[in-house]
Amino acid sequence: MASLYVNVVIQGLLTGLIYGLMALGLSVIFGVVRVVNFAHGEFAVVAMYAAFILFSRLGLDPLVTMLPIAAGFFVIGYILQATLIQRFVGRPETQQFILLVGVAIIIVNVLLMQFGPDAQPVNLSYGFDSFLIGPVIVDKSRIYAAVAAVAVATVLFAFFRHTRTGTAIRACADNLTGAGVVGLDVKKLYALTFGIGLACVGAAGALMVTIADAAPSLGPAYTLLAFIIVIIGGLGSMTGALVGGVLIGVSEALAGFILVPAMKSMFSFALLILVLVLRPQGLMGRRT
Amino acid sequence: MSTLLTVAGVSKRFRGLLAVDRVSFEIESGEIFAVIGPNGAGKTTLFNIIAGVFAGDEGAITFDGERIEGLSSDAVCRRGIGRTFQLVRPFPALTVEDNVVIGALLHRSDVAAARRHARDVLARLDLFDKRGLTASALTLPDRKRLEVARALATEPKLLLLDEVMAGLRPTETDRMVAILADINRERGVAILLIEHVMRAVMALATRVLVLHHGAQIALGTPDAVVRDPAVVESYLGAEAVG
Amino acid sequence: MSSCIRSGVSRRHLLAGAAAIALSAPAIVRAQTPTLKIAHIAPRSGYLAAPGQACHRGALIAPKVLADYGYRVELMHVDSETNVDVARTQAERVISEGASVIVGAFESAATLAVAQVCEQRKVPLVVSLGSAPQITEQGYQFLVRNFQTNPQLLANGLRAIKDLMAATGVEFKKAVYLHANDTFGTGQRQAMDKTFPTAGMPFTLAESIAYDPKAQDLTVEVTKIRAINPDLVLIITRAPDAIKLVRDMVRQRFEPKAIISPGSPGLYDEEFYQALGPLADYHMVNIPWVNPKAPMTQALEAAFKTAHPNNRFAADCFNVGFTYEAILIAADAFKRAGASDGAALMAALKTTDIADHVIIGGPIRFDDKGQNNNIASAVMQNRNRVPTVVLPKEAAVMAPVLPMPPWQGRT
Amino acid sequence: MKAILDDMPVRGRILAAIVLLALAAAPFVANRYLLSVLTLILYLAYVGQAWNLVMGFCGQLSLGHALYIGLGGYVAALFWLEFGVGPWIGVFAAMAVAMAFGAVIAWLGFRFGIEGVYFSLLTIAFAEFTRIGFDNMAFTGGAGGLFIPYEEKRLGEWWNLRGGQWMYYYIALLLAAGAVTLTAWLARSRLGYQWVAIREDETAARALGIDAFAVKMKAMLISSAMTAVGGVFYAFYYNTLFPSQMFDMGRSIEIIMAPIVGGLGTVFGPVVGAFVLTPMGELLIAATERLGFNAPGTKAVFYGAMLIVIIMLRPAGLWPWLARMLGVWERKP
Repeated sequence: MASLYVNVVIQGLLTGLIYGLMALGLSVIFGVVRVVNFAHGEFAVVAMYAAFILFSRLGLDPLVTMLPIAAGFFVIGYILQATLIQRFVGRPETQQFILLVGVAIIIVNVLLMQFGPDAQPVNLSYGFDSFLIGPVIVDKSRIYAAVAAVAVATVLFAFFRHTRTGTAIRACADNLTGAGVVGLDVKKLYALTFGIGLACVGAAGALMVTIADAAPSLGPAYTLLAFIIVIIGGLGSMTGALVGGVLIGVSEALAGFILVPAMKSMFSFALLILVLVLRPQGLMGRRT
Repeated sequence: MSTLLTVAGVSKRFRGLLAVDRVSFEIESGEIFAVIGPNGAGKTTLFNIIAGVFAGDEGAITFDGERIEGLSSDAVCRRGIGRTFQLVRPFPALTVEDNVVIGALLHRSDVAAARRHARDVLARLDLFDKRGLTASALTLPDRKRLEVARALATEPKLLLLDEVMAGLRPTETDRMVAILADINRERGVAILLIEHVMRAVMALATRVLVLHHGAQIALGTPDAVVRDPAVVESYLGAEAVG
Repeated sequence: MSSCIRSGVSRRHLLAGAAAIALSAPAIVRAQTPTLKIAHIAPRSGYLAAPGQACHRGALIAPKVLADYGYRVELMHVDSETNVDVARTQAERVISEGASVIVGAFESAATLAVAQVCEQRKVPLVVSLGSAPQITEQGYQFLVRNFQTNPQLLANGLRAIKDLMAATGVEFKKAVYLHANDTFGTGQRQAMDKTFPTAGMPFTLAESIAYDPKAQDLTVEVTKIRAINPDLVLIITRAPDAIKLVRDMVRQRFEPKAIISPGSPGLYDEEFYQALGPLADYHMVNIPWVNPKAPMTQALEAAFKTAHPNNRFAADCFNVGFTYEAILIAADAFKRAGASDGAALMAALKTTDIADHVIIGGPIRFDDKGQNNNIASAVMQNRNRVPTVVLPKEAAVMAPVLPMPPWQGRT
Repeated sequence: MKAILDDMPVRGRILAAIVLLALAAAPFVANRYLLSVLTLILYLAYVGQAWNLVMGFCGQLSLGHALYIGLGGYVAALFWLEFGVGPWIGVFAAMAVAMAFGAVIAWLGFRFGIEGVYFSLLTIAFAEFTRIGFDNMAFTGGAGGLFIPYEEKRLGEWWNLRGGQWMYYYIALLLAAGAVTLTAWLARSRLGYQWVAIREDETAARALGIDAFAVKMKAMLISSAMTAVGGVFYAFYYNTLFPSQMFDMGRSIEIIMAPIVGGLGTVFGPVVGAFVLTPMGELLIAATERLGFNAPGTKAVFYGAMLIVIIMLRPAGLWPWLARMLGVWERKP
């Protein structure tokens, strides 16, 4: 029985890391640009479809195509921010909300028109395999995807810590006016940031398609999930997003295992309420 | 004259730094009392403690016979202390008049009555003709006056003014000084003034408190204070007398 | 072979015959026969878009197939967007635009919303799919349902498991019941809670587990089932969940003797076959199904192949069959009534008695409440990615395989 | 009523009278389809107005207003089904329950300083939490749904909110008109000014003696109670209640679209928004059908694009711009 608990925790942990990467993108965008990306999950689904197409047409593993997809999403994010979203920076959240809900509706329904309503699978050769470590069974694709997610996050951490652009973006997040004073081109940094945020989503989406099938209607659930993770982990905290992801993954898995699976996401929401009330800056966030 | 506000031994630390160090003074009803000091002397911190933005670490504040330390800012206001903000905070999307109406509604539940009162206050502050403008469209001097008008509309017994002269040209300063003097005289409103502009302090204040590194180094009439050697050395010597 | 029809050569003859009739049907007769305007409402976008679009494919071919049987219908197609507000206003619209009958609406919530409109406007609603018992318990006068209710689906589903055990000699000892916690799944759960204790099944029901249909994966659910270790897993799902479920069972190397759905979609949808390949085989579904041996089914399949070359009739035939049959019922009532006003149509609908149709079961007749109780359930088993009738014997085209072969080594 | 008239020049009063008369006469001229669309519009205008109070006036971005729709609907339906108590009385219980939930959310949010997007997530969390709870609650039928019998013999019983399309239309019209009047009155009241002050600058508002907690709490209580009334209407209009239909996040989003597009913090914004968005959806269905775009989803793509265009061109909403163009609304200086 104990081995089953270990199994459940490991599954939750691995899944949580992948969701954490997706949430990381949201955290970066929200932390810096201060735009609430209500279409975040929908972008992740677009990435899932991109990985699906590259797999079904060219037979490429999403673990590989993750990189070009992330690059492509960076470009999309950069352009989107520079052309459309920049106008809404600093505007009331309600206006950003309508803008991005519009974007989300378009994404969902273009996907529906293009690919139909059916879930689209990426059937990898190892897709049904699992590692047997003692009594614990963990599926291969989940482990690979989680490792890749951690790798992408590590690269991102290094970027923000060790490059000039990275530190500039962090400065921008900490203090907008200060960044403007020292001569940083805020608009360009915003576009870069949105690009990086979407690159995260692109990579995460490509990884997600190895553990879940692409379907047009998944978007809103992912958006909500990303928000919960970011708030729990701490807005603007990069490790917080991963920690939040793992926490949600593990707690949902345990709640589902011990109690009623149908009610497992109640625990995420309860956790969210607790964090908002007791530690509004998030578990890893700094007190402001 | 009776004592309106008593500040007794108030202190406040920020991350170990003593921002306000056992400050004590009293303000009489109808008095104009100024607090001066160089930047970082703890003036605004003291001001915020009185206004209820945050609580002091120790000390007592008594207003109109009632202890008010630790009360929230709205509760402080309801007891009769109006305040302005150093960086003006008008309600940007509202008209000048509606800004003041909101202040006037503190002691009136009828909007029409509040509006009548607001117009009186606006007229006094030279803003009557601009009452239909959106607050965000005002110039800085007008915004400063709007701050005062809004606070005044709550009909306070004590008006806390945080650098309302800063950024004004000399003629505008003189006008503001005249307005404040009128208000003080006609309505008997006591004023606590935090001010850098010595020209205004000298013209208005009956007494002046000088803060330096959080501690009070002098308290007296304006003339006496400016001649105080400690004040001259620490403050007035450093900054040109406006 | 990609078809649920395996009756061999004779089918081709029949098809040829049907095609010949279609070609030779005299044009004059068509011109003289008045046409019935039918609106078909289904969720073609939104959460239930996949089955909704399958229903739509059935509605698209219905006029042509029915024409060959001498029925004249004209269809209006409505997308309810999986949204009751849309279903309701669009029902009002099509009635205002002249629809004499409404067919639909796949989900119970939308069906009940449309039913009210139909009742008030005295336009008959033929429920094609929609299992909530309340649909026929609300006292609606302008409604008939050609679909099983949740209790019927479940009771028939359990009975079919008995038949299955008798036919194969395989005994189940312990079962786990896993169902989606949505409208349909909960309806099936309520039916199970009521039916199972008195059903006299030879196995115990170790646990009933509800899962969140919005859940991103079912790993934990599978682990939970694995901990109980039943030899029979009963599931009520939709296709995306069924895929996740089987995939995680394979990954966690859990192999029950059988995975059977006592009356739900999921295991026979095209996306299930596409996603799982050989692993989609040998699962069973006990639901009403088209009778592969009925001539009308064969005509329907022929029309389907021409109209939708990119879709498989086998995977669509449940939704297509019921949609078509509801349209058939409306057309038949119209033919007998000779008028398209609601009262006349409804009177004719009440006396419906159609012997030749596509779904397995007796003649289509409605009881006082408008429910057709003659719909039988078949046992379908996925064989070589084709849902294949294995029971009852008279409709079966293959013998059931139990227990199912292990995951490993499937090709 | 006076509160609205005060702000209206003669042209505005004439226009308002014409619109109100047209709406009152609509059932006599419009066909049933149009009437059902109008009912939906008025319902959305009503719940939009309820949300407008808490967001448009008081500046608190609640994204979980479906919670009150659901609670209102379920409570009134249960009163009717369990005790035979009609919705005209049940609505008070519905309001009370919704207000209790609203109070808890407001207390947590405002006492612990949860602001902006954080507050939005708090409201979402509560709505979703409650939805899942109802999904699993046996005595309301869980996800299987709760059904109000449609009884032909009761169709004339307006006192039990049983009736045909006309009755629901007029009730929706009454609700929408009532909400507009109430909003206009509140907007010119002391409370309305205090809300706006907090929306504009909470620190400054508190410095003027406004008890922010109490004032925001009042906004949540009024709004949740009003929204619950909308939920009662919705439940008895459709006769079916599913948690996924009543509490869904999609419903929360639907509620807030009309006020934002129409103009937040304005008296007529939610109404204008509803009268633009719902017909836009219907027209897009008709247009895509006529033009032969049969692919499902086409309508939604255009709808999304229209949302983007509207919010880019008229970020403050359509009503302020429209009112200026028509010269029908002014605030006396």
